[in-house]
Amino acid sequence: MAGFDKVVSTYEEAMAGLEDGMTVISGGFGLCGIAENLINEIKRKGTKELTMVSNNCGVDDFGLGVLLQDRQIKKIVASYVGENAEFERQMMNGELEVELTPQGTLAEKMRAGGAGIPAFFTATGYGTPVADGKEEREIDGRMYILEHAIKGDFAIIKAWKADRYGNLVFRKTARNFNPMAATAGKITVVEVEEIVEPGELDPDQIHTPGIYVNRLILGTFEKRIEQRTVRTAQS
Amino acid sequence: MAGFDKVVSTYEEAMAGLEDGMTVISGGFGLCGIAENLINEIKRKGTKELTMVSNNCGVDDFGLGVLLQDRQIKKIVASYVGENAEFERQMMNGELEVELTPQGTLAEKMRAGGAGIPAFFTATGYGTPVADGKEEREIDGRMYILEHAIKGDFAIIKAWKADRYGNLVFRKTARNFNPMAATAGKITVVEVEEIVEPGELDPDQIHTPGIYVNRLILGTFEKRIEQRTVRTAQS
Amino acid sequence: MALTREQLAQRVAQELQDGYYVNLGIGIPTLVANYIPKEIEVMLQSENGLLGMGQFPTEDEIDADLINAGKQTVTMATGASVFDSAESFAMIRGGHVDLTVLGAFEVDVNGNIASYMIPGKLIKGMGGAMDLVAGADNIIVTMTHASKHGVSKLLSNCTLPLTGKGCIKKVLTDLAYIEIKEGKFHLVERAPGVSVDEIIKLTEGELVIPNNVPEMKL
Amino acid sequence: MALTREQLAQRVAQELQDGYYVNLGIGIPTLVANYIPKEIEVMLQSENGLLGMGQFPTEDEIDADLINAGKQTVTMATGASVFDSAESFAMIRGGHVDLTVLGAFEVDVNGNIASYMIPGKLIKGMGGAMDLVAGADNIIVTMTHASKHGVSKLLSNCTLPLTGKGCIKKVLTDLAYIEIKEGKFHLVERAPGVSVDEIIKLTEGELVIPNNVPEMKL
Repeated sequence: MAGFDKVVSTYEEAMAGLEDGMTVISGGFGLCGIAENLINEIKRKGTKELTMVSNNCGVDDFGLGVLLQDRQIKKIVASYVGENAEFERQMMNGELEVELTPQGTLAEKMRAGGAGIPAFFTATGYGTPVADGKEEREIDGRMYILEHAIKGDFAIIKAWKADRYGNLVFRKTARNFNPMAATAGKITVVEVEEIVEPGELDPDQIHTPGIYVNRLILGTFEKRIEQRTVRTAQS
Repeated sequence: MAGFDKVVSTYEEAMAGLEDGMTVISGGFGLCGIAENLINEIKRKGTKELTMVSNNCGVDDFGLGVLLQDRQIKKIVASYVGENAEFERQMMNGELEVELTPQGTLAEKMRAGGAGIPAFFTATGYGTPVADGKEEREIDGRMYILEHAIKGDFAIIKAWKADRYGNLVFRKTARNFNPMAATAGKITVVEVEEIVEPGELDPDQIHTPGIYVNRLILGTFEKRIEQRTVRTAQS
Repeated sequence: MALTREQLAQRVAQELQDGYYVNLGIGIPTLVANYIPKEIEVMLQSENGLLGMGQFPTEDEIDADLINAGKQTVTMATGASVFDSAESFAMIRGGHVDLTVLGAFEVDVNGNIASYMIPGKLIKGMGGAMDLVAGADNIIVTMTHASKHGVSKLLSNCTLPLTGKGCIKKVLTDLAYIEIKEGKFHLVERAPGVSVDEIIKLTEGELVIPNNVPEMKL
Repeated sequence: MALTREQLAQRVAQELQDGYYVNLGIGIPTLVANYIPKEIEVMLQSENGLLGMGQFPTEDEIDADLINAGKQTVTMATGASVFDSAESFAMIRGGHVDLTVLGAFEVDVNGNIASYMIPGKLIKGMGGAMDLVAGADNIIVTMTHASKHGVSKLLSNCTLPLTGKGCIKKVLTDLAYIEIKEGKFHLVERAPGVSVDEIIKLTEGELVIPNNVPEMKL
């Protein structure tokens, strides 16, 4: 791997260095835009005591949910944990620590972590359980709470296309948390559907510059759909 | 103007409602990516006592510099004021109030203004004159200062292409401060080189969604170059 | 008669204005999209990163990479844009969305809302709801007026953990359209065939009744 | 002999490593781009929103929409990306840039740097310099060791308004390569033909001299 070529060829290489007790930030919203195979590699490795930061925790048998089966997750920071029975069970039993975080605050905490902003004020969560133990402050007549940045030892990202330098392009709403998560990992690992040569992506149209990306791997994806809603063609 | 059509046909309409004493946030870096004709319209209107928020203040006879000639600017929030003799003269004489703001902090203040983040901590400027009068705080062993968001009564933006709904695409480094500035104006006015119909821009490739844009006008631009640096073809 | 879910959606749709950017929560709010008046245009924001949400896809159009905040497959409307979650909530938190419609378990006279958690029973998480109520100036809460057992959901004080404090001004229930100001509920409209007395009986928080309480037009 | 501007750039270029993302300030730092060793690749970040800055354009290539932070017309290197100023400084402030090279008026033994303002005389503004020194772990300051009048710029305490506090660890002057640690300057290398005594004479802040002070190799 010379210069800016970020491509690795095995999932083992992609997740090398992940250790028990680390914090992993994951892109994705529900099952959309998740790094399916990187998650499976974490399952295969059997790394334990992980803190996962992700908007959701997948479903029982897909996405981050598979890491719950073997109790690999100690704590999860998420905004929404519905649609996952094992998750709810472990949480209710106190086997899993959960830090419920409003979705926008979670996105902003990841962005802040990547952007060297250690903390910011937001009105979101003021006067709610989310504000417990947090600093409150009135600014221009409105009440806000102080939220801190999140950084991860690893970030696991799913993009659509990338060039070898790690410049990323996302597709439709599979973008979601991925760009912020990509900035907030000490080691950011990305899996993509297509890898092209540097220069093939329009510089104006790159969503995530390669500077945030450490490792890049070509994957194939199941892309399971959580809520298959359709209309009939004539309606 | 029905639905989401943001297009106006005259510069008078584009800047209607601008009043003495208002705050105007301007995109652009030096003379690159500035809303040339919106600036000229402010000059024509003769609006006074303006607070301008912009990374630079143009040059003496182009860009925001033209607003200095008639003393339309009371205060400027900027990171760099070099290359503008009249600016320096007015500042040294105390005719112009200047709030020097680090470039990254300025960009983040605009973004925060648009994003409902009233204040954030940054290490930038700690221990310097920029920190004067600002709250300081140690977070995880490092010192930071608290910076507040900026909002404008108007934001004046230069984009490359737009659709009628105000979805914007920028070109090369003419992007710079424009996307953040666009989010931080109560009334955001954009001038562009080309207006297309909704649906013609790829939804994945829109830099600024139309929700931030109030008025859109088709302009022609001089695009003056500040430092024309060239190499000979063979080198 | 209490409003049906469809009628609730219909009544909310009357609050839409031409050129509105609107975020519709999961459940009844989602149905509002079916009643957008023909003569106006609105654009739907989905907080997972889509402005200009279209209708559900046909079988042929289904795309796993294109879902809404309820994780349903959707399409894009003409002029749509896609962005990341930080940008999406910048829009929401920054007050750029014109109208937000969402459900709730409880609302109280001080504009507090509880909608995300029933301790020990239902813990799904707040998703984007806390950001939505904190960011929007213009929010309509849609909910049933009372539980099946007749327990009011319009209270003096919310009993469940709050989603937001002092942020709700308009509530549409299956029985009434109510505004919240100065620490009181104000009855504005009643559902067709529902009496003011019924509404009073099922409203625990202080309710101001004007002389004339018109029936909703649907 | 004191190093020329070109030699300063050459010496800085030796600090580059394969795969480095580098921000080069205006002036001498810009010249570093001319001395990137052939066998390595580096990518230049320009804080106005470009990663992968190329060489100056030919007459035919000039594009008013493509400039660097010094407002010079430039080109893009293969694999470049363009972004807005908030993203650019997220990169810088967030510590993603591997090496930052910038000029200064003064540096002191505590790693303070003054580079943007001479009160009453030169007030151009800090531009991105304060963010750059706050965000980078790895900074090289390039400057002349002393003024034309022999006044040292390597001080016990900076006299001018600071650009950053306690953030500078490496200084390359026309006379010496110096590291800053534990409140002292440490002489690491001297310019070819420059004696340690000359350096001592022109260094006002406390300077630690090791037994052996090699000459720079250029």
